[in-house]
Amino acid sequence: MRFELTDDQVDLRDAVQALLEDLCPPEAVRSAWDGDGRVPSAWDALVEMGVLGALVPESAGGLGMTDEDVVPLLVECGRVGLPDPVAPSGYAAAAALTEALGDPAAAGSAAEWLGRIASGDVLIPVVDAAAPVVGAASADGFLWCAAEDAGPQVLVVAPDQVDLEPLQSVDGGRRPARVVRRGGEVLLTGDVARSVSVATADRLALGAAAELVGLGERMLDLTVGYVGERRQFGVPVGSFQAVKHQLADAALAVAFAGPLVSYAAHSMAHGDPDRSRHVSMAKLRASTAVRHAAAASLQCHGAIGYTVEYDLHLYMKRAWALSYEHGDPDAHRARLRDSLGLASGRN
Amino acid sequence: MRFELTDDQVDLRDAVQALLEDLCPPEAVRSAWDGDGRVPSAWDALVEMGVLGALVPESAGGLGMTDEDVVPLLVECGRVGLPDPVAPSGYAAAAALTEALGDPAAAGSAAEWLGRIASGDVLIPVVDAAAPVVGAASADGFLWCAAEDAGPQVLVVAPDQVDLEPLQSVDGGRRPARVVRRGGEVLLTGDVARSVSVATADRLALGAAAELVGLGERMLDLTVGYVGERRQFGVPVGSFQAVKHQLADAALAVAFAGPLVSYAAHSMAHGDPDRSRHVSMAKLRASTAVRHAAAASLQCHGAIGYTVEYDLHLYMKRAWALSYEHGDPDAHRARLRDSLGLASGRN
Amino acid sequence: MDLSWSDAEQAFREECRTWLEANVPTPALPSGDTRDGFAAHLEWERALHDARWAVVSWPAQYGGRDASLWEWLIFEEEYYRAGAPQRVTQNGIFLLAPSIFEFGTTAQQDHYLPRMSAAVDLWCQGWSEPNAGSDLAAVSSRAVRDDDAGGWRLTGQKTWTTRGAFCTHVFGLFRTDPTAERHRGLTYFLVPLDSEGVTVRGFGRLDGDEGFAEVFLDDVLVPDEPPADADPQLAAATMDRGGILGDVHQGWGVAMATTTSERGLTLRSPGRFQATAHRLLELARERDAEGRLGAALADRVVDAWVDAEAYALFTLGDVTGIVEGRSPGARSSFNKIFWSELDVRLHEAALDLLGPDAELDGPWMKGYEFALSGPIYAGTNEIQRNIVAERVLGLPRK
Amino acid sequence: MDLSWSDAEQAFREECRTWLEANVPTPALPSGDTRDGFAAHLEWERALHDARWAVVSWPAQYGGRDASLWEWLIFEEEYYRAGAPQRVTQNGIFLLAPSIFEFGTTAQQDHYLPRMSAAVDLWCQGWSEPNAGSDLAAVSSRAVRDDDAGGWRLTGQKTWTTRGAFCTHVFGLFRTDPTAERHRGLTYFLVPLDSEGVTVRGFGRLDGDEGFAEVFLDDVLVPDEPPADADPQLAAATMDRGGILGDVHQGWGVAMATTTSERGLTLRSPGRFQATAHRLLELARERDAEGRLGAALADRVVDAWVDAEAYALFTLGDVTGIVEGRSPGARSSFNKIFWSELDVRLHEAALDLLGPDAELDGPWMKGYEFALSGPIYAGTNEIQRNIVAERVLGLPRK
Repeated sequence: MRFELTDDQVDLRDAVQALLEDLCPPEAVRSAWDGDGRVPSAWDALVEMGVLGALVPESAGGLGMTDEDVVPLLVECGRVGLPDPVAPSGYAAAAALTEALGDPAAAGSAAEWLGRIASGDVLIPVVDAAAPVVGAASADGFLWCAAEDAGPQVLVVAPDQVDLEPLQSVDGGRRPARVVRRGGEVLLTGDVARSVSVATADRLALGAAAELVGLGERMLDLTVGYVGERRQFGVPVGSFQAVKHQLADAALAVAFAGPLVSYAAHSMAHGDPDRSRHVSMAKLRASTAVRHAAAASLQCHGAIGYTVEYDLHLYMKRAWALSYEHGDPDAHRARLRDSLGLASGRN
Repeated sequence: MRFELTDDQVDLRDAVQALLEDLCPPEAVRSAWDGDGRVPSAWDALVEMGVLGALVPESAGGLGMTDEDVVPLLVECGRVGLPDPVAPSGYAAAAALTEALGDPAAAGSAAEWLGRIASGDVLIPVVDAAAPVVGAASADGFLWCAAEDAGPQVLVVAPDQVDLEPLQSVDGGRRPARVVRRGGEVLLTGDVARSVSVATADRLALGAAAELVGLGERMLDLTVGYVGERRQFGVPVGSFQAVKHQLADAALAVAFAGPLVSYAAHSMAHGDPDRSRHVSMAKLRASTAVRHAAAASLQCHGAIGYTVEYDLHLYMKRAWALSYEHGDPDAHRARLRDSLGLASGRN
Repeated sequence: MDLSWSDAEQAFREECRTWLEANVPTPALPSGDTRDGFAAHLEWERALHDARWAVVSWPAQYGGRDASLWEWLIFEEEYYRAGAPQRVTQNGIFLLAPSIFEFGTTAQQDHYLPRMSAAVDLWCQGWSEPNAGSDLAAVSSRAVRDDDAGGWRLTGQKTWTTRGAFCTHVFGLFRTDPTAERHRGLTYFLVPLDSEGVTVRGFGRLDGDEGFAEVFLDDVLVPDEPPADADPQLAAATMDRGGILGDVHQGWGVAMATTTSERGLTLRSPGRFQATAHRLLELARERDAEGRLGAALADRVVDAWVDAEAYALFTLGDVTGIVEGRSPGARSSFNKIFWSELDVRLHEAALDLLGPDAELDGPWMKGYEFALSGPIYAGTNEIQRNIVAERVLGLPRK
Repeated sequence: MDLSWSDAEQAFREECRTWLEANVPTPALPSGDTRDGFAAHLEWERALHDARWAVVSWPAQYGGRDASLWEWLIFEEEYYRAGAPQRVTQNGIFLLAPSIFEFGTTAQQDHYLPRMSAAVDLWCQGWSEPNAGSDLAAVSSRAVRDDDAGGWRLTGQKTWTTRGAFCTHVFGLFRTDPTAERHRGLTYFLVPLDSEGVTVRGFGRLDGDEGFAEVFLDDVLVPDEPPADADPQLAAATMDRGGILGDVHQGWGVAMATTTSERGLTLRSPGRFQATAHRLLELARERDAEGRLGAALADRVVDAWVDAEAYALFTLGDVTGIVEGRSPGARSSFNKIFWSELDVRLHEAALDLLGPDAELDGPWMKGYEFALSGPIYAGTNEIQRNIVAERVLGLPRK
């Protein structure tokens, strides 16, 4: 029994953390708001380092790692508020295509796409076509999980096979759109398509949960720094018990969300039969904990947190958006109710 | 527009408050735990003052008052933790029998019972026979709202027409029992019985809400007094911001429950078509606010609040019990969902 | 208890509703905290003034209707129910005017109040400074006596000034006695923003609007009050260049008059939250009709709706007391805490109903962002909880 | 990450489960905080000891199995899963023993630890005094040197002593240097309750059990440690009359050793809360089967269940760190806050499921009452939040 990253995993995570702190400071996130929602230097460096291909099998040009290795890196992406689609493309889509390698008819396309992902192309997974799809405008393709009348399908869809309706997110670094599919190449059908669809939805949720934990820690760091410096009534604001206890509670919530995220990554990597349950636990708690951290951070900052010239809002708005994306707390609670045998609790 | 008691109502409430402070101190509540759950001196004084007959029409020997007059008195019963069944008998049952005066067949019995209530006999209303009935063992009779196959009925049931299974409440001053009815005199049937049953359930809930508000204020008073005296780390415990804010929040919750109780009393008195909704609002908020006040009071007291030698537990346990009785928060939320047109929200 | 409105009050409501139905602009104006939106809102403010709805509770001579506090509540209820625009003049009307009514000379009242209600003078508040937020008494902007020029010279920096970039005047506290401690030695100044030495820099708010400003003052001359026997035109011209409200060094008391004013911000009109609760309920009913309303979420809608009603009732009690001469005093901190946190809950419930669409930049997200400022401004809720604990409950300060 | 148990750990779990299944008393024992119940629990404690389950992580020579911290976790999980009785010896095992292991002489360890694990000596804690609760350093009970008698004379009053009326020994802090400030000048004493001058008065707890006691000490003699070369029997007889743990005036450090001990109360075994969560889930499923489970309430059950799992996982991380030599330090305050408030939420959800029957004096209400003491004892959660803020987050003390 050992519930902790390996030394190798820690080294990789620390390297990614250092890289992102260097290449994705708040100014870079601000530029992404003004630009196309991307931070090219950070993205290129992550590609270079193999992060986008971390989950891609070595046979397809990747590092052949597992969820356990990759999820901690997504926490770091969250910590700096990187807007680029590392989790959807390099994690959720890459894992789905790796499954598809096992199907002789799909293996060719899958291998080609895995190689492209590893070298920085973007494949955005779509599991719920009714929900806004983030990063759609700059996608090189979509991994589409569709529930057709004929049964479940997983397709690869090219940008010219969809219609996009751009939407405005509260987070200017996100570029959501409604996407309507007009074509695509069918990769998988039947039971495999069904299980890949579920796993893809799970990885999208878990990726968001991991980013949320990083965002929560970042907001708390910012806030602890600010209230330690800011003086009112002749003392640091952070010496007031009301401020201390708000931040202690928020830190506690985030601290207990982290292990659920690690555990879900372990379950996904090992094909635990309860993995979907563990993902829902992680996404539920990451969402509620980080919303809590956002609220406490804003309140403890006072008016300065309420300005766009200060950095807090960059992370807070990302956190809000991710808390709703890929299953909001109510949706994951509902899935947990079913999973725990409280399915008929509908009165 | 005037949302405030009249001078007469204030005078009556103040007189009842003074009487109860005198005759129902914590020692009297303790004696009730050791005895039969009654405080005879306070009960007799309330009968003497006309409180038990406050709602009884003057023609039947009472004061002919309304819900608006009586509900503030129930707040005072709550404040001292009086265990006696003032609300069920002198409020809910008395109001039901007053309705029954309008039915020629029932008027005789109703008038007789109203007179008995005013002079201190106890008539316990039962609207949900599955729930524990408090005070059943010392009742002179039951006002029974039954949903028979033949339709709704309101009956008067004598003690020898029921079987009692005594239960143990966490509050030793309450004497709940499961009650099974074996007979009784039918007073009302049909639509009148249905509307009297609803109104009786509403008044039981509103009476409990009123007592809860008094209990909440009492617990906060106790706690404010204690933390102002108790010193730790060289200062009064009540000077710590964490204690201040817990008590401020609890006081806020109770302060906003009070007006809902007053409003529901007004609605009941004036036959407002939305009166059941207003009662549910009052009971929901009184229950949640006073549970909150109980938790804050216990926590701010520290270990002393955890002993039976200190008085807090007398009021806290009553508050817990009343928060569940006559519709717990979930039950009243469900009724409000229906009332607000969210009836199908069952997923 | 009497929960009915008098015939006169009913008539007032009817008049008010009729006028609003005919005049509230559709589609809704752009945010008044943007430059374009502010201009559109000024037109609305002037229309309100022309129809004498701008300041219903003020005396007629200043543009009001001498309305009772009950009528003011009715007006507010109708205003929010009609979905009428935000009041970009509110910082003058709610924060400054109560102090002018209580501490202004007759000449000041006659000069400033009509211009305020007509939206000619547009006031922003200059409370906060970079190092004085919750701790308002820590202001360091100073005013130095200039006998030669016959006035005071103001130097310093004010910040978080809502709509400061669009307003014409600022009011705020300046330190006139640098040797006095904290609350003492402060004076309440009125300053036109076109005075020589004033620089205003607008900056962005959380919700994306350019709603805040910093106001820099560099040796800005504010003249003494003209003598009582001065030529009226000359006196007006002098007051146009600013002045002092209340006595020199007594600014703290003047400022505090606002915070306890029944027409101040602490008594947020319940109509605002009931209107939001109503919109929330409509949204929940839509979801319900689509078969997508979970019972747990429905319960949160119920809770928020009940709290909006509770706030309305609590306010009725407050107003009854005020009308009968009983001031709510420190209990007004209950109101501030409750409405500001209720507003957050109402919007959170709505966002939860929107689910995956919650992040989109629609009215609920905008409203949520604005609601989040409620627990911070007008005295943070931490300060308000201290006030409740110490002044309502009587807990020891130290 | 490796979430599997080794073969040895699996075998340990099997052995443990088999023994518990065969030996856990049914029906459940009456509360160990009542006089009769305590006696029944003592029998159980002695059965545990005889089978070497009383203190699995202790060295074999003191009655343990030299079990690893992982095995301890397994034992606790099985213990709670089996619904085995509360441990009435826990205040000795969890609060005193860590300090004896760290500060006791070999003679003291050899004398006290076997008697503790065998439930011969029954220890209660003497931390709190009437004026020293959260502020433990404010203790005023004193110990005065008596050179003639060769020891110290203790006088004072201890309170909130759990099961004090049924125990045989008390441990606690006494002021040996009245001139030293607060934390300084305190000494950690071990005192038999049958010593001359000790009076114990039991009193009632919230949940109706006679679970608390006040311990009055009037000039109670506690002898010095016997010299190293003393006759073993004489030395044992002396230690039977009490002693000092650690150095004179250094009691604060000795006491604090408990609070950071990984086997202390801060590391509440997750099995306890997972077992409660499991019972809660069973109750919810019963309601569900009856068609009486609302979705909102089901969601509260889900939330509480998830939190019990989160606590278990957080603890696995802690234990990994401890096993590898990384102390959780102040982060252990996270554990205390979380488990104590989780325990309340678990019981609240269960009471809500019971609805009108919640007030009845059943196991859930009893459990709720007990859970409410969690945020108060072992350092109130207010104190723990200060620790998190100051020592984990690094916020300024003043």
